[in-house]
This record gives sequence, structure tokens and C-alpha cells, in this order.
Amino acid sequence: MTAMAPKDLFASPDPIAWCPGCGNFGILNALKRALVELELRPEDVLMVSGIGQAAKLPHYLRCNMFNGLHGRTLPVATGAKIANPVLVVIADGGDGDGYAEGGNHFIHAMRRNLDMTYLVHNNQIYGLTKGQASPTTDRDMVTGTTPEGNVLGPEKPLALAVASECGFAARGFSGNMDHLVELIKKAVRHEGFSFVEILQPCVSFNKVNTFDWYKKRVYVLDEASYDPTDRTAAFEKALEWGDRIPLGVIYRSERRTYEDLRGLKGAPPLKDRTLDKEKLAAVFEEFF
Amino acid sequence: MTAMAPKDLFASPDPIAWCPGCGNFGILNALKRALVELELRPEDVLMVSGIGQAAKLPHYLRCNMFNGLHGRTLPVATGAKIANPVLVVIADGGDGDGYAEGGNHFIHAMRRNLDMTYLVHNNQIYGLTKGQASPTTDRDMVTGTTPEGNVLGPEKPLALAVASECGFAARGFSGNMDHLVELIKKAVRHEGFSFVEILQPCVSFNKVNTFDWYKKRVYVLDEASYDPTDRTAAFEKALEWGDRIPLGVIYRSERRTYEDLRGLKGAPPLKDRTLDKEKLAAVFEEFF
Amino acid sequence: MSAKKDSPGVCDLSIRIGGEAGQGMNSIGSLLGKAFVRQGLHVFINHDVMSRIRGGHNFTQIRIGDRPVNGPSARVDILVCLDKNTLDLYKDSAEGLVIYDDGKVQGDAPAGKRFLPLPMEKIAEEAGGSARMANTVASGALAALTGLPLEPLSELLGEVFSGKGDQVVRANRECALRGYERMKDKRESLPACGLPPSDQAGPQRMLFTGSEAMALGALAANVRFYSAYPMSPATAIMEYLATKEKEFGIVVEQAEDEIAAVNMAIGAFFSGARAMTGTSGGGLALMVEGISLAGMTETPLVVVDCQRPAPATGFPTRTEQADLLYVTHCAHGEFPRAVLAPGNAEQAFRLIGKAFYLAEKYQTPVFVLGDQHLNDSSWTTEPFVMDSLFREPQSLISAQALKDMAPYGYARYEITDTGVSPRLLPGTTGQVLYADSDEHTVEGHITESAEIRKAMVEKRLRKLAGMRAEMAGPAIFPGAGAGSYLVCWGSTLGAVDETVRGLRAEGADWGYIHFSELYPLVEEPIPRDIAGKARLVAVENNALGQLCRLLRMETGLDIGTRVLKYDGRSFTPAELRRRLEGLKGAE
Amino acid sequence: MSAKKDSPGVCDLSIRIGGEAGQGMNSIGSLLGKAFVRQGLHVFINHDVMSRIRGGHNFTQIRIGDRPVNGPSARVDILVCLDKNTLDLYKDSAEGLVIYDDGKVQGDAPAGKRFLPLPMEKIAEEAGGSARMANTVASGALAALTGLPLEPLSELLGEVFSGKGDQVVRANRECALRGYERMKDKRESLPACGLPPSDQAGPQRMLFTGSEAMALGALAANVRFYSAYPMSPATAIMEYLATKEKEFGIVVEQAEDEIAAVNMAIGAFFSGARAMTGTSGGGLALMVEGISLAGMTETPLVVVDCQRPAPATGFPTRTEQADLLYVTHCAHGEFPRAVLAPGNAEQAFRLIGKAFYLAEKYQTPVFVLGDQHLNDSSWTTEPFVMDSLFREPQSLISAQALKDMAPYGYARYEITDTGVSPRLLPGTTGQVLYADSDEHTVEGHITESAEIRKAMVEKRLRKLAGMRAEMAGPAIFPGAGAGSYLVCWGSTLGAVDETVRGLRAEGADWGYIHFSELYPLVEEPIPRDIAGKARLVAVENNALGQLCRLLRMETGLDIGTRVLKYDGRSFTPAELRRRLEGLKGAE
Ligand SMILES: Cc1ncc(C[n+]2csc(CCOP(=O)(O)OP(=O)(O)O)c2C)c(N)n1
Ligand SMILES: Cc1ncc(C[n+]2csc(CCOP(=O)(O)OP(=O)(O)O)c2C)c(N)n1
Ligand code: SF4
Ligand code: SF4
Ligand SMILES: [Mg+2]
Ligand SMILES: [Mg+2]
Repeated sequence: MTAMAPKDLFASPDPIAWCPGCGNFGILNALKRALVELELRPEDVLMVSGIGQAAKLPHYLRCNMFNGLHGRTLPVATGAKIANPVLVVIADGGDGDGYAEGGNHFIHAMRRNLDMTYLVHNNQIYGLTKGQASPTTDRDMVTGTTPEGNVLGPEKPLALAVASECGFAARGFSGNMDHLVELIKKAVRHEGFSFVEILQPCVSFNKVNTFDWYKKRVYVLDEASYDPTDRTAAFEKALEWGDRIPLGVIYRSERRTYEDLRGLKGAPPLKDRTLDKEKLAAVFEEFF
Repeated sequence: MTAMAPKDLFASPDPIAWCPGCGNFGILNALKRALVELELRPEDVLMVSGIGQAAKLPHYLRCNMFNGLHGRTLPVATGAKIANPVLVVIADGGDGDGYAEGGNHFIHAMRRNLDMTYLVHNNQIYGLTKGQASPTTDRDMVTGTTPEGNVLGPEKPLALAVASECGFAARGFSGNMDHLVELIKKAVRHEGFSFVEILQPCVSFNKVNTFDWYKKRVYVLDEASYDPTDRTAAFEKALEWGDRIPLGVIYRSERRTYEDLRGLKGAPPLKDRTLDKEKLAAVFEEFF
Repeated sequence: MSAKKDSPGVCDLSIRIGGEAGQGMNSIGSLLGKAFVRQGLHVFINHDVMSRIRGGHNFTQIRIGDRPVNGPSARVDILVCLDKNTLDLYKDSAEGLVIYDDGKVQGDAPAGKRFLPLPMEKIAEEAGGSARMANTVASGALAALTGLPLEPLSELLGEVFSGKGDQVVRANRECALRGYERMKDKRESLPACGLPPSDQAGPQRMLFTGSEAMALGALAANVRFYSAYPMSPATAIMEYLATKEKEFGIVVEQAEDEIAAVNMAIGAFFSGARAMTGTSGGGLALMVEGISLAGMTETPLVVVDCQRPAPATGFPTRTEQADLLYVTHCAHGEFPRAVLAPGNAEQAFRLIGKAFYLAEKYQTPVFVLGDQHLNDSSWTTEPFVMDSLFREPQSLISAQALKDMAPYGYARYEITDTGVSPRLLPGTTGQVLYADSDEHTVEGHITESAEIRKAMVEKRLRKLAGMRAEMAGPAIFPGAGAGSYLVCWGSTLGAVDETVRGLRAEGADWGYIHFSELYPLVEEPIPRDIAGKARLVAVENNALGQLCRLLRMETGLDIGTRVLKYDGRSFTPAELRRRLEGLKGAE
Repeated sequence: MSAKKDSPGVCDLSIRIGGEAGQGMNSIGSLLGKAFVRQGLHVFINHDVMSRIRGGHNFTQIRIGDRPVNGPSARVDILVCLDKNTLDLYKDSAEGLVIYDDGKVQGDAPAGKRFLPLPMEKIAEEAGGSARMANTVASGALAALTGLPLEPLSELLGEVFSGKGDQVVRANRECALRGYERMKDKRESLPACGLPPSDQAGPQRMLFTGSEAMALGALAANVRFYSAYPMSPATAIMEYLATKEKEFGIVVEQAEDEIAAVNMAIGAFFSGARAMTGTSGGGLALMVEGISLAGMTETPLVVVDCQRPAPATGFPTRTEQADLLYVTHCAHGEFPRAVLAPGNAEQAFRLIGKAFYLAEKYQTPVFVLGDQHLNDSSWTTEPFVMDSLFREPQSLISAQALKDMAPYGYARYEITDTGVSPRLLPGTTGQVLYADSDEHTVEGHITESAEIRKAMVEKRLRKLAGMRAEMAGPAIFPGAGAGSYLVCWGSTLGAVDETVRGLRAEGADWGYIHFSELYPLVEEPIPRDIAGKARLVAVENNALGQLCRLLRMETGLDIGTRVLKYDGRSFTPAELRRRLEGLKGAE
């Protein structure tokens, strides 16, 4: 195989279809950098995504990809990871994909605690379908489906994560590249389910939560003073949204992974196992 | 109409199909008493349920009923209530129905905050399908689908409720009738979405979390000392599960209801509104 | 380059505006389209759009005729290139006039008389607007070229931008004026199109998209509740209805997913409010269980499926008719349903009304099939007659029956000859109702009885006969007696109609048979005297010939010759014509 | 009362054990059934169960024959009443022996020689067990009445209860013994049933339920991952596989809902592990979008749909065959699929293997249709030949092709003649793959191209031809040439087979045509020489005649005469016979 410069290793020839200025570019670049710095190769990584602008991301990376249905990112990732735990599985999608259509899987994937990473590009809007309210759309915002303003307040996915004892729950910002790269690296390294919500300006359909809006509000949690293993404190921090929005690891806890609990860790991947005919014959005996 | 003794008013002729000793009897009786004490009439009440042992309950009451699909209790209740806010809507189902199949609706119904009540009979098992693990099944329990013991710990629905800012989140026990009656009454009276999780022994398929098991652990929160409006405290209380299990209102908050925010409160129900042909003609004008 | 090639002797003009997503091609379309309609002409507008928000290549095509136009033309008389990419794509193949922004083409400006440079962005900026108003400059230029007077355009700009303040209106008008001025001496480049003099009021007609037609149809049917989850191409129905919430006292609820959407609609209809949901095939997949629930609980339900190329995510912004067999057979078990498939916006409006009528009368789900071509295109339509729109609630229990009933004596699933049981709404004094998704007794309680099961299955399926009797057969043009017929359904109507009229004008003995009410099919969907004698050629926007399969299943009739298209685009008459000629050769 | 009425000259004995849910009727069934099979007889066991856990009225029926028995008999030779309700229900109509618990019948004990009192609960308690062991007492009694020696029963009790400790085994053996002793002098009440002497080893046969057969079929096909959400009657497959997780190194995952279940299975198969999901019609509704995803991404997938009476929740514990058109048409858009419908447990075992083979070879979803009758009943089957079971992975990219490939040069959706593109698994050194639910290029990236769309639709649909060539036509008994044929599919096989054999034994010129591989149908599903000459009568466990509709859609053949049953129960030969006689009268 020809050697490639690390930064090109994850480059994909597929032309990017995002709007100029979209926050997704920052996420794509951060992810590329993180993968390189994690010293992974394209074939080591499987990205599973749903449908939406965010969910197009894996096309723009060289790595294995399963770009499935809107909202069904996590179940596909779950099946793929169980079948081959050697893969570094990263699930990826938008706020509509993950919190609306995929809301049930989000809760249950956190319970299941497979060793994978879930990135949610939270632009607080449905981008690909041209601007309808998402579960994280701010109150009063006018969107295609809320012409009089959104009557609901934004859901707090990170609070749901703390409530679901998600072992690694964090927030990044597409405009804070270095921090985001480190966050993604930590998330991938975390053994268990890691959830990173990434604030992502949508220049076309979210004229409220713009780059500047986020920039003015976000602050990076001080690792010296903030203890993400304190669940109660994490819950409070997860609710913080408004004038100040925390970035960083909000919650951490050590939980045994699904792979560990189900004896998959270290064992040959399901995909490589073959039928033991003797055993099958023995089972047949039960029916005589 | 013939006058009926209040206690018979909500009696249904449908024969009950639950196992003798099932905790559901206690819930049925508590609900009947609560409805009588709330001075409601059968036609005022609409019970919407899913599928499961719990979800059979509305058949055993005289009141309006929509017994729909497994897991889809809350969306039907939502549509029915929006169309006719005059109805007292009570959604009812099991833990599998509400937290597994219906998990997404649970989260989003709490956000939406319609003025209705949701009762979940939590027997920590799938009863009707003969004993498979539910999201609330305790760790290590052997069930039909976990013959080696459940590797996952129980979900904390009340913590999800606090994270979702559910205006009224409470826990009752089918074996603590008087308390449960009061809880249901409070829940129905609460203006907004009220969620009551009811611990319910399943004598046929849950041999771990029995009546005695619950009885030994439950305690009623002291209303004088416990403040359910403190969200952080409520979150901690919602996580409490093990040797001691709190009963009572875990969390309360005042939020404007959906009906209020959408202008349905006090207005004629959708079902009674008729087409204004003048307005329609005016709209047609836009297209000339 | 003749504007009259396809249909000799009449005006038929096609304008294509190409550019990147986000350059406002569709605004030009609606603006000019409306202006032409107001001049008494017929307009059809369609869009070719990629599933992206900025960049790429999209176009909007406006077709203008003095006779009804119900589909795009393959010919383009005027091409407007808002970006360089559009010019590059078409400059060698374009036959008509080409307007391009010479500000965007450095050096290699195309040569030839028909290439008309127009620095649209620069003009827009000079006119006090922004580069984004280049599309208004183009509108002015197009008005000039087509002989459309400036006044109606200016007026429309006022209407459209009134909400954005005087400044915006003024800038846009200035843009249009400058575009107009720059092109008005090029008028002669194009043959006259029979545009009436501007002072003569043409007949009043309406222009709307299929989605608008469906939304209006729902309003006219007294819809009160619309729950959905956004999905192209159905989102436009929801967004339009959302803008009418206050005015009409309706509620549009964006559900967390399609499962919630359909179950909410069922809940609302159960409570007594006319309710509807809309989605595309993938969202419909999530509604399948809910649809069976409506069938079993006998709750009325109207479901719009705006088809798009599938399976899975497919082509989100393109068109196909591949959900026919899916909606006629989806969901476990057997229960009655109806399937309607409008051929144009007028039918879309009307059939939504019929869907509500059938759903409520027969207490069962009714599907309306749209598609991206039908829903996103704009269609010119004769004004509606208001009186025929609204129908009274159907199959509710009568006041008298209620009065005679013992307290709490109502039985929801009374067995009747028609299969329809008088419906009670929750909240009725002295009565309650039990609606059940399990097999149930007449009272609505769970049963295990074989006899009751049999009776209930038969009761539910009896409704099919009632619905069948209310279904319209296909439209047969020009009636029986032609030698050959194209057989089609739904949104292929426009292309088929035009093709057949063209063939007939040339003396060919063709007709067509168009189905807009597909299930349950009328007794003899293709009359014996046609089926037995004429040659039948199916035209479908799918790969498997789904109408053919349905007809064969229902009637045994086998239409072996099929012209199928499944590349995500709708038929144009020219293409259809070519394909028919190909058929002849092949046989 | 003759044990030989239905099939003259052979042993054919039916035992019904009735009681409340929870009284263990099914344990008696498995115990006795296995004992009889070990004696060399054929056994069929079915269950009539209400959707409740305790109370109500359920029964288990065991049929024993010295020739294959593949369905229940309408006649009951011995009725065991574990509760008073069962006695009340049948005491007037029962024709055979009736065993009842006289401890439960106060006063009004039924009169007549065939009523045999047996205080089962009391005996169980006296025998050192609990009242719940009344069913073991009944087993002993039934052994005595049917001439089954006690030893094999005792042995089986040891096997069954070994996990529960010696004390439990001992008590159960004592219960059986006491039941046996109490009834052994009643042996002569019943005609001899050709039971071989106990010391003679009969031919070895297996007895298992349809669900067990499916689970074993999956194990034999090297299934590695089963994700599902509990739903009757499919839950038994999941629960059985769950008990084999450790031993076979498989993972059974209970998903949060059916949407997750199907998407997990797709993910696992994508990663390279053979994966399967199973549900009933309502759960399948939630998988419809996932199925289209498998079709579009070309991911193999095996889906078992254990049908039950629908729509909606319907009859959760009863049987019907009403999902055939649903599975052949569900999901938006057009993509290849296969539909198999085993007629008995042996076919269930084998067709699960075929499903994996087809799914993997053609990289598309394959359905296996079971139903409550097939899945919950126990069937006697000849031993499997192990060698023919396992098939090597299909349609993966070859090692050589991989070696020749440029780094990262793999294209997932290469256009091929068969429509099948060599598949790569993620994690392969130096290569990656893109699987996409949008319409895509050969590399798997999103496209908007009309040409590529057309090519991809055609590529995917080309797989249908390959699959069609691998499908088996129907089983035709006794071959061509009969005057009339019953036409059926799936689990009606047993009743149809027995009916036809019975008719033929009486000299009637009947045959049958049974489909177990339904889609894509073979070229000429019903051979011309039969279709043109013989009378065809369809037998289906549904109300709309779904196989008839499918056949008509696919071939034009119209089977006008139909015997349909849709009361939630399966056909018995006696009922089918009666219905056929009714037909004759009617014509
Ligand atoms: C089942 C289904 N429902 C709806 C859609 C339409 N759809 C595609 S993307 C999308 C939402 C996009 O929002 P989000 O997930 O936040 O992603 P973004 O585009 O904002 O990155 C929707 C509703 C779909 N493809 N499938
Ligand atoms: C879509 C669908 N999936 C699965 C089922 C089968 N099912 C019926 S009830 C039930 C679970 C019952 O558990 P729970 O909701 O906890 O109620 P319980 O019986 O314990 O009261 C399941 C899985 C169904 N009816 N529909
Ligand atoms: S619409 Fe928004 S999210 Fe989508 S690409 Fe454009 S800016 Fe990004
Ligand atoms: S199975 Fe459990 S939940 Fe169901 S009725 Fe019996 S005891 Fe109650
Ligand atoms: Mg978004
Ligand atoms: Mg439960």
C-alpha cells in the first residue's frame, strides 16, 4: 500500500454538499484530526449515521460507513459493534435524528453501554429539511413548523444522559476546534458509551443560535475545579443553558461495558465464529 | 338516567383477566376510588392504554376507553386531548409499554406538557408476554430473555422525568392503597402532564420484586421535610432505588401547559369548531 | 427555435432558470407564474432540486400556454443561468435564448446571437438591493422577453415583499425594472406568444402547488388537527397549514416521530376532530402499525403519502410512483381502506375532501398518494365552486338513537349490514365508548371467541363494498372507441394527456385511461369494450408496473406493454412520445 | 367412539387436556408427546390459548398416530378436565372418555361409563407434591389409558425435572405412578392403538415446535446474532436461542423496540455476522422502514414473521395467514425480496437455512412466514442429515480480487450482471466500504444522477431473476393428473394433506398443491396441464384469499373457489372436509 500523509489518510473524494460557513466543516475537521491523532487507520473505523446534514459527514471521510435511516443511527451501530467489537464505532447525526426520531434509541444505547462514541451535531434545527423546530430549538424561535414561535423549551439531552448514567457525556462547539479535537479523542478512548453533543451553527436556517451567539456564551469547564464524577453536580451542569453554556466533559462514571458483561471482550468477534456441528448434534438429541 | 351508587358508577361488566393476587387489582381499586372522590362521571374520563396486562385496566372501568397499540399510549392520548381538552385524559400502561416500546413518546409527552395523567404500572417485567426483561428489571434477574441474568441495571424513569422537567412526577405502590388514591387525585388535579409510576407486584413472572420485597423497602416521603420543587434534590431522590424506595411526589414544577400555550384553554374544543367559509374564500384569493 | 413546436398553433413557452440551491430560482417561478396567470394564461412550474441547501445545480422551469399546461416541456425557449455552472452545463445543448450573468463569466463568454449577457448580481447591487436579488433582475428581464408588462410584476413584488418593509419592496421593483429595461429591445428574438394586451383582464384562474392544494382541500374539509413529522416532499403541507393555525383555529403538531404523528391523528379523530397526517414512503413505514390500528378500532384517518424515489432514503427531492402496492397492502391483517391518487392540483384539492368523506363515513384509513412532481409543482386551476366543498359529519350516532339508549348502553361495534357502526364521541353525557385494538365484542371488550372474530372480520370487510360503490372509475379520454390507450394513474396525467392530444392532433388514434381512485377499484375498471379491443400501454413512474399488477390482481387484465420511468424524474410529453415510438419499432 | 374413524385401519388417537391458564396443560403435552415419539409413534400437539396468564380456558391437544400426523383432529378420544370449567364446557358434547377431578366437582358429578373421576390435585398432594402437580397425575393416567408403559414416562420426568433437584423428580414420578395405577384397569375402555410393546425400540424421530425448528434452523445456518422485541408467537424463538447463547457463542439482544431490533440485525449482518430478527405482524410494521434499508444498502437480512390474527393487536395467541401480501409488498419503493412459508416444523428448519442462504447470496431481505399454529405446535420429524445444513458465506469479495485492488479502491455497489456486488466487510486491511440508504454511486456516495439511479434500480431488481431461479415450485400431491386440487400455502399443509389422503382413500380424485416458497414465484407456479384441466380450490387461513390474489397478480390465474377461515383457529381435516362438501352442494 502506498504511504499517505496522515492528514490525507482520512480524506474522501466525495464533494461536500454543505452550505459555505456551516458549522459542520469544523466538526469534520476536528474529527479528522482526532482520528489521525488517535493513530487510527480508515479501516479501523466504522461511522454509522442517520439522515440529515450532520449525517452526511461520514461520506466526507475515508473510513467504513453505514449511512442508514433518519433516527436509526444507534441501533445499526449497536448491531455492527456487537458483531465486530474490534471496530472503532462512531455514530453520528443531528439533533432531530438523535433526539426526536431516534430518542428512544438514545436512552437505551446509554443504558446498554457499548464501547462506542456518539456525536450529535446540535444546530437546534432541522437543516436538511429546511428549517423546522427540533427538540433543542429554543423557546419562541420562529421555524417552518412554528410560525408563531416555538412554544416548547429546549430538551436537555445532557441531563437525560446523566439520568441514564451515560459513562461519558460532554459538550463541544464546532467553533472551538482544539477543544473539540481533544473531546473527541477522550470520547473515543473512553471505554463504554460516550456521548458528545456538539454545538453547530446552521447558517441557513438558524438565525438565532449563530456562531456569535454560541461564541459569546460558551465557556470551557475548568478541569481543576469541576468534578464530572459528581452526578448531582453534573445534573445541574447539564441543565445550564442560556447566558452561559458549559463545554467539556459534563459527566463521567465507570460502568462495565456491554462487551465485558456479555463476554465479548477479548473473545473472537461474532463475525468470525463458526458453527460447531458437534454441539448442534448434541442439541438435536434434546428433541428425540 | 338511573342513579347509581358512586362506587358502582365506574364498575365495568367486563370480566377481569388478571392473575389472582396481581398488583393490578390494587391499582384498579385505587383508580376507581380516586375517580369517585374527584367527583367525575364516566363520560368525563377518557382512558388511553397500550398493550400489556396493565393496559387492560380501562376495560375494567366504566369510562371512555381507547385501548391502542403496545407503546403508543401517549400519542393517542395527546391527539385525543388536543381535540377535546374538556376530557379528563388518563394514559395507562406497563413498564415495557411506556419505557421500552414507548420510550420516545414518554420523553416528548413530558416536554409537551398537556394537562393529562400518565400511570405506569411498573412490575419490572413483561407480564402479558410471560416474563421477559423490561427496562426496569433489576440487574442479574433471570427472565425469559436473560437466562443468565439481566446484565443491565434498571432505568430510572423518574430521573428522566426530572431531567425532562415533568411538572408532576411521583411514585406509588399498589399495596399502599390510601396513599395511591391521594397520589392519583393529586396527579389528575395537577394542571399539566403528571406522571405516576406505580410499583406493582407480578405474582406470575416476577419472583424477585414481590409484594414483600416492595413492602419492606418503600417509604412515604415526608411532605414537611421533602421539597419536591427543588430540582436537584428531586433528581437525587429519583435515583434512590434499593434498600429504600421513596413513594410520593418526587418532583413538581409549574410550567404553562400546552393547552395554555396553544390557545386551547377555555376555547371551544377543536372537535366542535366548524369551517368558516368566508375565511376559506379569502385564502383562495391568495392564489389568484 | 420555435415556441410552438410541440403544440402547433398555440402559445407554448418554456423558461428554465438554473443556479445553485439558495439562489431563489423558485421565487422567480412563483412570481412570473402568477403574473402570467393573471394575464389569463396557463402556467405549470416544476422544480428539479438536489437534496442540499446551498450549491449544486437546481432549476425551476415555467411553462406558459394559452391552453391548459399540466406538465413540463422538454424544450426550453429561454434559459436563465444564475451561475456559471448552469451555463457550462447547457451552453452547447441549449436551443433557445440563454441569459447569463456576464459578471460571473470571465473571458470565455459564449458566442452567438441567442446568448444574452446580463450582469444580474451587479444590477441588483446597483439597484440598491443585494446580489441575492439577482433573481428579481432575471424576472424583469424575462417579463421583457416574453412581452409581460411590468405593472403586474411590480404589483406582485409589492404583495410578496409587503411583509419585509418598503425598502425591500422598492429595491425589488427597481431590480425588476432594470432587468426589464435591459431586455425589452430583445423582445423580437422570441416569437409572439399570444399574450393578451395588458389592459385586458383574462379569465380568473388560480395557481398553486399540489401541496397547497392538499392543504386547502383539508381546510375545506374542516380538518382540525394535522400531526406530522417533517419529510420531503410532504413537509410543505404541514408548513402551509401551520401558517393557518390561528386564522382557522386548527392545530398543527410536529410530532417526535411518524409513529407519534399517526397515533396522534387517530386520537384526535377518535375525539371527534377531523385529523390528517402526511409523510413520504419512509415515514409511512413507521405509520403502518398505526394504520392497522385505525382499521381495527374503526377510527377514521386520512394519510397523505407524498411518494419519492425509494427504497430507504432514496432521492429525497425527486419523484416516483412506487408506493401503490405498498399502501394497498401495508399492515398486518385484513381491513378496509381506500387509496386515492390525484392527477393534478385540482384533483388533489378535491380528493382530500373525498378522503375525509370516505374515512369518516366508513370509519377506516384512507390514503391519498401524492408525489414530488405533484406536490412541488405549481398548477393552474379553474376557480373552485365553494358550495360543494364541505360535507357534514358522517356515520355518527343519531340524537334520537342516543335518546332511546339505556345509560351506558352504547356498543361501539354494533354489527350492521354496511359494516359501519354508528359512532359515538367520548364526552357524551350518559354514555361511554370502548375502542379496542384487540379483537373485540360489540361493546369493544377483548374477546377470544371464534364466532365473534368471524363476525367482526366480515363486518369490517363489508365496508369495502360500500366504498367501492362510491369510487369513481378512471377518466377515459376521449371516450371509448380509440385504437390504443395509454393507461396511467396519479401525477403522470399531465404528460399523458398532452402526449395523447398531440398524437390525436396528428391523426393517431390514441386515447388514455387515467385512474385517480385506485382502491377499492370499481367493478369493471377498464370497460370491456376497451379492454377487449384496444391496445393498452401502461405508463408509470416506477420500475415494476404497479398499476398493471394491481389491475391484474383485481381483474385478471394483463397490460403487457409498459412504459416505465424510474430515474427520479417525471415524464415529459416529448420523452413519452419518444418511448412510444421506440415501442412501435420494437414490435 | 372409535380411535380409527378418520383414517380407517390405523391408530389415530386424540387427547385434549383442558384447564385454566397456568395449570400446565402444555407440560402434559410435551411429556406424553415425547414418550409416544420414543415409542415410535407420530405425534402432533397444538394449543388453544387465551391471551392471559391465569384463569380462562385453554387446552392442549395431543394427537398420536402410527402414520405421520401433521395437524389436530376435530375428534377427541380422551378429554382431561383439570378444572370444573372444562368439564362444564364439554360434558354434554364429549364423545370420548372424560377424566375429571372429582375433588373439584361438588355434587353434580356427571353420569355415564365414559366419565372417569380422578382426584388429581388430591393425589398429587398425597404423593408428596403440590396441587400444581395434578398435571403429572394426569400424565400417568393417560399413559395407563393409552397403553403407554410407565418406564419411558418416568425416565422423561427425570430428564425434565433434573434441574430442580431429586425431591421434585421423585414427587413427580410418584404422581405419575399413582395416576397410572388408578387408570390401568380402564385400559379396555379404549380400542387398542397399535402401540408397540415397550421393549421394542421404534424408529428414532424428533419432536419439536415450529419455533424450536426455526431456532435450530438458525443455529444450523450459523446465526450469530438475534435481535428482537418480545411478541407472541415469535417470542419462543428468541427465548430458545437465549438459552443457547453461551454454548454456541451467539448473542441474543432484546431491543428496546422492533425498530431497534431490525436495525441492529442489519448492523450485525453488515459487520459480517449472520443476523436475524423475528416478530409478529404488528412488530413487523415497525420494521418496514428497516426492511427497505436492507434492500437499499444491500445488506442481507432474515426476518421471521410469525403471523397472528390482526389487524392491530388482534388475537395475540391465535392463528391466521393474513400477512402474505403485506410482506410481499411492504416498504416504500421497489427492491428484491424473498418470501418463504414453511408448512411444518421440518420445513421451518430447512427454510430458515434457505433464507440465510438467499439473504446472503443476494444481499437483500428474506422473510420467513410462520404463524401461531406452525410455531406453537409440536411436530414429529425424521432426524436431520447434518451434512446438508451449513452453507459457506455467499457473495463476499474474493481474496484474489482484494489483493488486486488499489488501496481504498473498493466500490461497494459495482454494477454486475446478476445485480449482486461482491461484498466487503468493515475492518478489512487497506479497504473501506460505504453503505448508503440514499441512492448512491457505485462507491456508495450520495448521487442525484438520473442515469445512476436507473442503473441502480435495475441492478437491484436483477437479483429477482437469480432468486426466482433458486425457488422451489409447489409440492404437488400425488403429482399431475388428479381431477381436483386444493391449493394452499404455509401451515395449512397438515390439514390439507390429511384431507386429501382421506378423500383419495375413499376413491375421490383429489390432490393438493402446497406452496412453501412464495416470492419470487417460480415461472409457472401451477403447471399448465393442471391449471388448464383440474378444478382448483384454494384453502387459506385468511379472509381475502391472499395466495389467490398473489397468483393472479403474478400469473393471471384466477382461483375462484376458496375455502377461507379467519376465526383465529387453524383448519382441522374434519372441518375442511365439511367445507368442501358444502362447496359441492352450493354449486
Ligand atoms: C423516517 C424519516 N422521517 C423524516 C425524514 C426527513 N428528514 C431527513 S433529515 C431530517 C431532519 C434533519 O434534522 P437533523 O437531524 O437535526 O439534522 P441536520 O440536517 O440539522 O444536520 C428529516 C426530518 C426522513 N428522511 N426519514
Ligand atoms: C408492536 C408490538 N410489539 C410487541 C408486542 C407484544 N407485547 C404485548 S404486551 C408486551 C409487554 C408487556 O409488558 P408491560 O408493558 O410491562 O406490561 P405488563 O404486561 O407487564 O403489564 C409485549 C412485548 C405487541 N403487542 N406489539
Ligand atoms: S442547512 Fe444548515 S446545517 Fe445544513 S449544510 Fe446548510 S448551514 Fe449546515
Ligand atoms: S402475569 Fe403478572 S402482571 Fe400479568 S396479571 Fe398475572 S400477576 Fe398480573
Ligand atoms: Mg439539526
Ligand atoms: Mg410490566
